[in-house]
Amino acid sequence: MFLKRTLPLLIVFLLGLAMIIQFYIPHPVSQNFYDSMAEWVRISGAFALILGLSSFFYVHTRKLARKNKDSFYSGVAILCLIGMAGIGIFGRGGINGWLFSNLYRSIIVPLDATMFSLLSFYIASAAFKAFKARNAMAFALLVTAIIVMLGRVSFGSFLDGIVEWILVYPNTAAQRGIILGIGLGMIATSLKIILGIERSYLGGGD
Amino acid sequence: MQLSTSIWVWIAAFLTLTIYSFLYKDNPLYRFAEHVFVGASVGWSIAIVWHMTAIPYIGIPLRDAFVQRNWPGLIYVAIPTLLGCLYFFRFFPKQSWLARWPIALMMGYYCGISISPSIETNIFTQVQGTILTGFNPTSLSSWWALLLLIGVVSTLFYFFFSLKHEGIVGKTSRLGIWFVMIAFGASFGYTVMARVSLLIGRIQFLLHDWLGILK
Amino acid sequence: MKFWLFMDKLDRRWLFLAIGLSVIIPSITNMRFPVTTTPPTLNLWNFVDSLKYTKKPLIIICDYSPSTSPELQPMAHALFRHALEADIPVFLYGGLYTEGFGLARIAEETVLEEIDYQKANGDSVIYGEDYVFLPFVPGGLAVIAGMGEDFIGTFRVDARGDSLKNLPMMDNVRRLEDIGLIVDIAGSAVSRTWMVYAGTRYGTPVGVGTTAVSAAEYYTFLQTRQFVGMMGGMKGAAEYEELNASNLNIEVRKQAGIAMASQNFVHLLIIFMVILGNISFFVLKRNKERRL
Amino acid sequence: MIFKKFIPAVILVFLGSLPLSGSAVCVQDVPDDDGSALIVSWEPPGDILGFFMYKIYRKDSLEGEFVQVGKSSKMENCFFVDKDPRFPLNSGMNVVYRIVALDEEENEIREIGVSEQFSPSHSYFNSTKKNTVVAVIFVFTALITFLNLAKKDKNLFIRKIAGLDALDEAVGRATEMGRSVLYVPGLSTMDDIATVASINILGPVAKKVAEYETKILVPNRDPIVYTITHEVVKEAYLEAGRPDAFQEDQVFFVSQNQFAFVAAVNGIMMREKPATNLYLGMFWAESLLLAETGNATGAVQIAGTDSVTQLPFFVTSCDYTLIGEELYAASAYLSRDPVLVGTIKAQDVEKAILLILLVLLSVLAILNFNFFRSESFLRFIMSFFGT
Repeated sequence: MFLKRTLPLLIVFLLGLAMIIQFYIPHPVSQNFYDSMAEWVRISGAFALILGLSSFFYVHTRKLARKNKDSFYSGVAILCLIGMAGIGIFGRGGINGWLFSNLYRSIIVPLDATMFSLLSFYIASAAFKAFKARNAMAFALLVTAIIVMLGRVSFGSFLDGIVEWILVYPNTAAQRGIILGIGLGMIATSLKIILGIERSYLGGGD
Repeated sequence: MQLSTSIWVWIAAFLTLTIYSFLYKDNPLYRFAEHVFVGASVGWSIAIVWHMTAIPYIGIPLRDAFVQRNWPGLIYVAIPTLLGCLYFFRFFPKQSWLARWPIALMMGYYCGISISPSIETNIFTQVQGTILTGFNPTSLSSWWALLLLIGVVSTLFYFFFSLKHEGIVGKTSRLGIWFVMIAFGASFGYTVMARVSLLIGRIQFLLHDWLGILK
Repeated sequence: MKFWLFMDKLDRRWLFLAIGLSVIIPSITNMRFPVTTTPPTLNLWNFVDSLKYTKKPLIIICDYSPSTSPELQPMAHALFRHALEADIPVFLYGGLYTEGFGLARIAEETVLEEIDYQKANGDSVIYGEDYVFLPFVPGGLAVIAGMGEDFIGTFRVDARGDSLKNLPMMDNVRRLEDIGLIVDIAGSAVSRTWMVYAGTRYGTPVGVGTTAVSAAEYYTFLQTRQFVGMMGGMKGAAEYEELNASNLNIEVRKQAGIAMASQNFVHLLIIFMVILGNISFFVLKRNKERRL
Repeated sequence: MIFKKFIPAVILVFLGSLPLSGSAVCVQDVPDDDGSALIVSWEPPGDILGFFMYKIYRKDSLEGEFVQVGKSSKMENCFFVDKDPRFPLNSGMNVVYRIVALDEEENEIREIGVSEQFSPSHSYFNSTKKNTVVAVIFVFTALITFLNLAKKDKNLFIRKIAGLDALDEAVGRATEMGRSVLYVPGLSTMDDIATVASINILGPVAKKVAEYETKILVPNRDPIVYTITHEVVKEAYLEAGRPDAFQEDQVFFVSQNQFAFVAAVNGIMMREKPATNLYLGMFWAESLLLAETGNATGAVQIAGTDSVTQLPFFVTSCDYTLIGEELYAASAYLSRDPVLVGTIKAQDVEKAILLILLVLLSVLAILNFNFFRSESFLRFIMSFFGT
């Protein structure tokens, strides 16, 4: 019981408290503590990737075994993973090798950029579907969005003053209000975890 | 017009088009690209973690400490390594609770370091920027600063959870939602340009680098 | 009525098609819209142009990553071209992060090819005399501090590996004070770092080129003159190109100008669709009420 | 940062200390640091012409040699902050500085002086963070006080949060349609507290799903988050009395690449057509990619994030959105656990105090500005939040 539940909670409590206090102490010992903890978290975190991998292989090998139309795609995913990792680890030049960097540049980079660019289509469809003046507030949202958008086009410069005003005053005001709330919420959640009030991250059981 | 002769450009162009085909509907080509993307990106992170974390932070220090018989140094690296290995107990249902230790290390660390900076950036800086430092009724900017203060105060009212949103509280928090809506409209509007730029970038790749239509 | 029903139920794929076309067509047809210049861009252009009298060099910093390059790359091109045409010594620099180096190189190649290694006055562009390409040096903030105290010592060599000391352009450059203007082109907050360290600390004027999203935050710094000028987003780049074209009489393909045409089309399309959508929303609503 | 901290310190020390020193070169410790920085200041030589800058030399031990640690490029700049990782300083070292004036060609013209021996010292408390300490202690006490109050008073009120009320209905809908529920716990790692908040919501949601005998899909971007969500969902099925219904591949790791993750989740939405999509946690640009694809499949969508830049997109394309702090209040709202509800009350009290401070200080500042016009009073007000 102690090892299963109390010890983890104790680690969280003590380390959490230590990290809070550390922030105020510029002494080299405290700085070293901070650096070592950062390194420890980094090192132990690296192992979690192996768990992620086991999940990946679990999902995709099961699909492969089912031998239906999903199998082909799962096979592709597994092959790509092994190929990319293999070339990066065992290939000549490692991650700076010719093949690895070309694969990165012509597979991952374009896929990344293209997925990202889908946003320009979705931002249009979201605006079209959602910007309906159902009530006064929705109307306010719609009108501000249109004004700001018009201010962005070549001949919309006459709107620059008002666009800037919207961004600097009402926009900042609302964002500040939200950020203040978030700050309080974040601090409370962190404290709840340090104090062991919120412990769902440990999973249940004893 | 000059088609690209590089195989890499062709691969990139093919993958770009398959992703765009998703806009029409889900199809085998998109599915293929999606699985390539997932597989290759995980493979990429493995190689990166291997070269950037496993070797320099675990492998080399452990080896050096062992060779130099630097036992404290060895223990210093061994503790997080062993803690990390505890994650593997997830595979054994009976001992899976051991994986809670590295999780506890991480939770304690992250929750602890987040508190003080978030008081500074989320609270102090925001409040500091909002308090009026003076008020001159003849100056327009003073009135705008007052508007800013009203906006922040009323938005905060929206986040009172333990008060009924009726009467004065209700009215103030409704005013807050007005500010929030205007802010959301503005953010939405001014993001469009950045997003369209991304699309322009891809189109330029297709038309220039691949097809060679554009100069 | 049918039309409004169609609008209300419009399949989003039609919209996708329209967006795609409004980006592709302007790019292929080299379409251009009239561009009105705004004060931040004009101030920047004038400041750069004034350097031709002092002959103090300009530093163009490409501090961005490929993901924001569609918006920011044209700025680097326009600035570099302006400096070369107006006979202002210019440094191309990839900034404090590794990613910018490659993008700065693209700017160098594109512009030199476009002007065919010739300045407006007929002289040919000479490396080391007209411009110098600076290498990437690690160190972050320390690099700015280094440039502030000892410019040549910080870089030692140029991007080609030649010693900086031997380049004629370096004769009058010892530290940041000797630089006429730094223009940092970035999609992140790096520009502020340059403003604080290079601008406030060493007194070198700093200008900025940034994405449309970040531009909003920088107006305050323009008011306080901490930035001498700004190109905001693709629109800012297009304005700069336009200023180049009208004041220096150079006719080249206006990258941002064309991209701006796409931007205009998409923005107007979205606004138009939103308005149509709302009309159909109200028409249908009234129709429903009438039937009840 | 260095700049912000040092320059005021430099100016203070510089102004306050010059007359005190016997030597022409004066060394001062930078306060509130770990002893890795010193400030050197000197009096400019009044009598010679043609000097343009200074070189700063340092000797780290009595028998050591002077090494150049820096240069000050203006003749007016008669101070230098020595903090350079190439020439590290530690508390306990005994250092001596030597300043030399240079001409335009950087030739050494004349020595300005040599400092007395000095040893940098480190502090045990960063006094510039006093306000933060007070705030942390206050938040801590408020939380604990209200926890204890909450234990006594079981019926603390919480206002309606529409997005959370809709959760039940949304899960019910999935059950009716015989389709699954998709839960995206954000794309960030555990260092974002939003992820932690999301995991706190996942427990009750997964339990409800298990009770309704529906399937929940949880794709993860971060492997550590994956290990935790896996445990949480498994546990929820156990609590609901249906441990056999939990399948290992319901909670899975996708990829650490942001857009690869999105590509896969979009694929899942199109193929499995979940009836309910929940996006709770930290999101970046992908927010709209996910929400619009979900929209196209006709799912009911509830989002919640503290990412201010992404909120507009969720608000426009989801049925319900938890805005900022509502996400953090969710676990208390769903569980109605009096202890957790007590913490919400504590947050409200903190908020009230912030509001009072904001308004009160503004009023005071206005009064001061218009009636008293005292600079020091204004500074006093600003010092409340002085960072």
